Amino acid sequence: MSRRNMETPVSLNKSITQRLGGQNIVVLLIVIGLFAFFSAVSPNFRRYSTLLSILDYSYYITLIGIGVTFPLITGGVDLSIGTGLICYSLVGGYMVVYQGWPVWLGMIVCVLCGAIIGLLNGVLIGIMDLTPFLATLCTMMMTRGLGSIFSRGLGIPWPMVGSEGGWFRTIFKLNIGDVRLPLGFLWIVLLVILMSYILNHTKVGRYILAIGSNKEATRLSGVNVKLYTIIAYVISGVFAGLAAIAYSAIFASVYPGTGAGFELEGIGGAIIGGVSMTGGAGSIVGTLLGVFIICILKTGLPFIGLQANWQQIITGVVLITAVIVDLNRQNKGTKSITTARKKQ
Amino acid sequence: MYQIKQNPVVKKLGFNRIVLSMVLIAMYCFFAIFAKNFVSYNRILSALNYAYFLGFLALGVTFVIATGGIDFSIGPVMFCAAIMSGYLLTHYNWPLWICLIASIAIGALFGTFNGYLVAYKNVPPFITSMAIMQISKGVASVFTKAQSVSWPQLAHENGWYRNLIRVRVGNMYFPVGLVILLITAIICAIVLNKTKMGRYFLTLGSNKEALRLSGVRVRKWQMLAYTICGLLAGVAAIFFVAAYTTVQPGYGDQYNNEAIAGCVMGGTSMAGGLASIGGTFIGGMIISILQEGILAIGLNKNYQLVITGIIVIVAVYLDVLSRKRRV
Amino acid sequence: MSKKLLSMVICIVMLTLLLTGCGGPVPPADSGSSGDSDDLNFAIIVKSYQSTYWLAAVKGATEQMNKKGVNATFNGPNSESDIADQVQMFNDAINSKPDGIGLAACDPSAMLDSLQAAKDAGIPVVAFDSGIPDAPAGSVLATASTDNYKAGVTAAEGIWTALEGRVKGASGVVRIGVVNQDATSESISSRGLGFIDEITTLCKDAGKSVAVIGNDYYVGKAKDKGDQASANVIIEVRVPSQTTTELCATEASAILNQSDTIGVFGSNQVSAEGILTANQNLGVLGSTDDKVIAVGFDAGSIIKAAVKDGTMYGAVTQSPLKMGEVTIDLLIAAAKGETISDVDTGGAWYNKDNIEDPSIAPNLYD
Amino acid sequence: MGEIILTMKGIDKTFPGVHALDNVDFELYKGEVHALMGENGAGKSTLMKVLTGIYRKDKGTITYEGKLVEFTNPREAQQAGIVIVHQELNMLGHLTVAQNIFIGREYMKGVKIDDARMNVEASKLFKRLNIDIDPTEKMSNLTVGKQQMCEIAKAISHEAKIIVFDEPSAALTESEVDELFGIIRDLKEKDIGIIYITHRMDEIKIITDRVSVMRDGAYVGTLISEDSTKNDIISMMVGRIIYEEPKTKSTVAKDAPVVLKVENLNAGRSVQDINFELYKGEILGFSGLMGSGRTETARAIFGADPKESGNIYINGAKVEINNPEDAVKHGIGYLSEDRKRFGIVVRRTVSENSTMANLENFMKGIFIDKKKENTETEKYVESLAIKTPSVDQLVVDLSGGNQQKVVLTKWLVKNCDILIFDEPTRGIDVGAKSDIYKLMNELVKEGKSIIMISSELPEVLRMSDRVIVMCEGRKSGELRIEEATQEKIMHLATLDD
Repeated sequence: MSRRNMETPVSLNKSITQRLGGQNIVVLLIVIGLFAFFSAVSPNFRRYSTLLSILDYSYYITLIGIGVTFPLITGGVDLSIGTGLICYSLVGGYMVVYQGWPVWLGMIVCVLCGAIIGLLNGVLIGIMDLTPFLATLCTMMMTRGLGSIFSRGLGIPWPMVGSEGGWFRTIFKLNIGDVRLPLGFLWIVLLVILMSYILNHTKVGRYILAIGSNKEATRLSGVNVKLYTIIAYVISGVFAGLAAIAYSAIFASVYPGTGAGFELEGIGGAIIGGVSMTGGAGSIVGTLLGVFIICILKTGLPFIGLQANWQQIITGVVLITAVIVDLNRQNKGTKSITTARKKQ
Repeated sequence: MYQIKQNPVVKKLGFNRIVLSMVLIAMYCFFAIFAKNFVSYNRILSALNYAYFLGFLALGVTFVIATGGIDFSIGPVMFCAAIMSGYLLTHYNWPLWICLIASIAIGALFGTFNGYLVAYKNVPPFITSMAIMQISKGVASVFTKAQSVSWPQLAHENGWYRNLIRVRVGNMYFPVGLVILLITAIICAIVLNKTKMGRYFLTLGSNKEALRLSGVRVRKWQMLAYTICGLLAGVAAIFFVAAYTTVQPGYGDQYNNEAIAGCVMGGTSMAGGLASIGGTFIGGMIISILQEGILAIGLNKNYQLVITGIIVIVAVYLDVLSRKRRV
Repeated sequence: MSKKLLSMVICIVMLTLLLTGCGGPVPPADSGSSGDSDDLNFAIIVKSYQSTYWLAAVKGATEQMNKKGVNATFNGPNSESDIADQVQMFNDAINSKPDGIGLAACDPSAMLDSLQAAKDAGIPVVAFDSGIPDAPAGSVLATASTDNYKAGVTAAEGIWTALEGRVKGASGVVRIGVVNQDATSESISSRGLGFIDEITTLCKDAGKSVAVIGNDYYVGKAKDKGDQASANVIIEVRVPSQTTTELCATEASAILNQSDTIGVFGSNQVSAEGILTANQNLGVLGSTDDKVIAVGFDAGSIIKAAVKDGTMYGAVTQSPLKMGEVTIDLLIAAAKGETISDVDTGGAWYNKDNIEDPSIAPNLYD
Repeated sequence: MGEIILTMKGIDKTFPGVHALDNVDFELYKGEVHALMGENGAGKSTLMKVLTGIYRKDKGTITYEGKLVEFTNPREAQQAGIVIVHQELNMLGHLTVAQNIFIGREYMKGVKIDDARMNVEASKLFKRLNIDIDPTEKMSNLTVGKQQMCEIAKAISHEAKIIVFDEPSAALTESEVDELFGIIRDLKEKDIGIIYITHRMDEIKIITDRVSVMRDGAYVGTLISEDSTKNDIISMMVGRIIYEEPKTKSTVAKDAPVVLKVENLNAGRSVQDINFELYKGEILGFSGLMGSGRTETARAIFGADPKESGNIYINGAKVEINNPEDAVKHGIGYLSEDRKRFGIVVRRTVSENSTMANLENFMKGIFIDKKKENTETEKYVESLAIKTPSVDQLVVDLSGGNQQKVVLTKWLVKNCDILIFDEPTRGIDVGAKSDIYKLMNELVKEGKSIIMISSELPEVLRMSDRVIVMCEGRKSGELRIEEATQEKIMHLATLDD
């Protein structure tokens, strides 16, 4: 016992900086900086209710961000999460509102639909060898169409708090007297912990990281690459399903034809958070922070009086800047490695 | 099967393109049988309205995909070009021809910016497109104060640009746009297959580093592919307004998907290095006929999206299979 | 070869799944009636099915259709912003040669060419919900719509009943917000302008100075945009960059979060719902003097519930049912060659007191 | 010699269009190092892939430890104790060393991967093999040699009974090769059967017991290593005897002018203060160990990588070379060591590859003159004996040697005066090799000058007129061919060891 303790966890001795990763610290600082900036500029931003709003509007993006981190780490991408989210919410909501299904069943339908589309993506990419970009572009178009087809083009008003089935909205926000608790944040934190654990300490995560690092080598190590590729996309799909629930719970109604663009926020957040575009590296905490940058910009810019159209420009510029800064940093850090690799 | 593929005529035309044309014809026949009043000249004209701008977008993105990149900001860029030049026309009373050039220039500008980031800053094309998409939407919206822009009608002053898609000859319409699209496609095909630029694009898509070490200034050419793509998005903008006159800021995403789908359907490989302009042209037509036919049998646009998705999956999968067999 | 087969099989399975599992064609009242009379066929194109407003219009039309024994097909794009899609649908309708077309145009000017084509083909067109001002002469025979500017004025008058005292009694600057889903659609922007102009007038009558700020388009179009520095009442207009719920909610949050806000107007169903979403965190809406007064537009289960429990002070409804009925009537008349003229289907103020009124309730769709 | 552990009999494997293995027999004893040799494409790797379950065989039997076996995937083979150390490093750069070693068979604690235990086990393993590597280090931070050691450690950790080494020494420095041989001898002691694929003739005698030769997918025969000569093996491999005799005298004219002069060239750690001159009609050999900076020097001269300082003179005039474009303009051609990555464009045709560097000369107005392009390419296809059905063939369909000739064609078409050949014969078969040697000699006769980087000393001695040896980023010596020997070069290459 004692001997083992002596030899083992080197990792335990690592400083917190190392464990969190340099990038995460930088992103965290940016989050704090943005928050401070908006608070300084706009007094209204400083309120608790604003924080609540930011959290509210961040849940669904955070969820798809966490989900899409997995395909990104395998070196792929999942574009179908945005339109998919709306599609699942429409299907689930249609069942609840027009078919009288109980809300919990509708929620399960959301997640299930997500899992099915995720599975479809996984099969197209893992087994049929389609380019991830293309395969998910197709499912993106398909989910956009399917959601509308299913709901007959109708917008779906999920039950409100107070009406029958409205309890599901309290999953994300609980009002005790006058105090509003952002319960959703708790779930997000729990999910982040859970998914971080899965990514770093279980076979699923390890193999997904390995596939992103070197797919062929992973295959030759006897890992069922197809299976774990599929799992990555199923995770992404399931999280899009969870995001569908979050979206339905926060916003009054869900309308078909929307949802395109969410995937960019999720993927953009993940990449700002340090997921490598070529796969193999990334962290869930990083994604969470990256998504937060986007959400703060989205919610914060209206507060300093900017019209909506400026937000789009600024978000675009921030994304490019983040990636260029990251590329430069990587170039400095890994020059020796790339030359080492050239020799192989 | 093999024998058919080796037939010199088939080889010349390209097996995939022949299959694709047959799909197009089969689709037309299908709708002719199942949709009421489908077979008419007006239907074809109506389908062509959609095919014009989609065709230009798809032709443009073919160049980028040939270099192994991707540009899915083309839809919003097209809208941005149409909105800004339209605003110059309607609010600042610029001459029409300058506005048309402005539209193309705006497209080319966004394309160049995109290409600059990809080629000189090494930002993955996927990310730059994402950002450019946001920026182009925002710019258009800021420029017009979030207003939609309506280009003038044919009968009005400055309305002649609408003749670019069709001209009334007696009682019939002559589809000028089709002629222009065809000529553009032929030029694109020549550029891609017969000129230095096209050769470099394709080589770049297959092995960028090898081309660089052959003493070719790859960054310049890589950027140029995006410029051409943006330029054609600017042209597409003209044909969009010629068909539909009105454009709104903040939209256009779905046309990316359809343009890329048309391009990939036509046999251009996402991995770069393989591209077929003819295939892209037919792919764009397939999507347009599908769109028209779906409406004609009483379904809506959503079915078109789903079916397009499925067609692309099948087309790409068959391509994956044939490549596997070869290697 | 077997893999090729497999891919085909997968393809077919997906197609069948799509066509069976996901239900048939779009709208509830898709194909015609059981009626047997004149065999008139109409095509009706709505702006979208996104809000239940359109369902109510379709319902009105369907009932009238059954009563009169005519047939109609209904279609509409995915969202009110898919202009090109709607043009394609309209062209398609012309090519199917119906006896008449009912059209709620997403964008009036995009339709002009096609209207000419309809005229050339001899197909009468009746516009509903939104008029088409520049239509080629003789193409649009009549319009059945709400006067949207007037409806905006109605909303302003409605909100004024609650705000009058507070505006007059205010010592500092007060703010009234407007969330417009869209700056591009004619009907929605008219409402916004009607509201802004009327509030401006009312405030001025009350001896206050007014400034309009926010979205440039509305600021530019407002009758009197005033001066922000000296104004007692600020009207802040916010327009989300796209017509989605979450963006409407974000903009609404930005308005509601300001401490001097006393009233807010959402100019259609989506924006009104956005205001309600934003309020979930803030809890500032209500009907009393210490709360922010919210006024919406159109109906739907969520807005209805909010009006009933007082979260939303009131709303303006149009008469989609009537609009549908009138459209069919006009189409039948037009098809028979009779002369027809425009009909104002009207808009009405409702709040929790008159929400059950027989004159109001039928128009409050879910 | 121990008892037989593995017998493969009558193995047959056909890929579409290729009969990759034709009735191959192979047998391996316990505690034996059995070399497998043959030209590229002879079927060595395919045979090993059949053995380890990566490919399924069409016909034949595999008897392992007395039982008939049939592995359907690499995992099954691993579990049975047959592992392969691949030619291309199979590292997962983003994971740690320990995580790499135990990939696919992690120690678990419930659902949690027990990384701590894996680190401990890896340390133990390294201690046993006498390798000094930190198991928690990220794989991508290690040198190529260390990465290779990890691969080997990984193979050994499978408790393997048979280990297949697929050209393990290709990426190693001399001292690392010694370490490797030490490990192999250790493994031998433990009665592990070792299959050793290599192209290096010298290694046969040093480390192997027997050598089996394959040619064109068929088994040719097996020799006892001690009793066989190099020529025996080569003649079995190619079916004919090729002599590799050292050049004894420089063929450069006494008064040949300097065509290229490099002065104080610096580019990072791998290129420090390099000075040399290249004469007209000379083949200048660059020797040294892997990682000694030869390739980096070449790339810096060519402008492929940025350089920090230094002057380059061509024909006496100072030139600025900041990118490959400049270099090509000044008549320098560079044939990269990594053909697939830097040389050919696999999805384009032979003629397109050939004219890539010189498209300007094949233009008719703005159009490419396809006819001229093809005629010119056909000329070289013939003179270089490139085996291709037509110039419109995609390069991906050619063999390695022919691909290399296509890259050569590219520079010949460009008519470069200075050619830098980086490992021109790496990974290509003996036949193509001698074709390339012949070509190089013809080129210098025509007055071109060649810098040849090579890891194979016999090649350096056979081709060069002068040899520059590099060590750790510096030029450690320069030898005239008359004085150069393998020993002298090795001595200069390992100065600091």
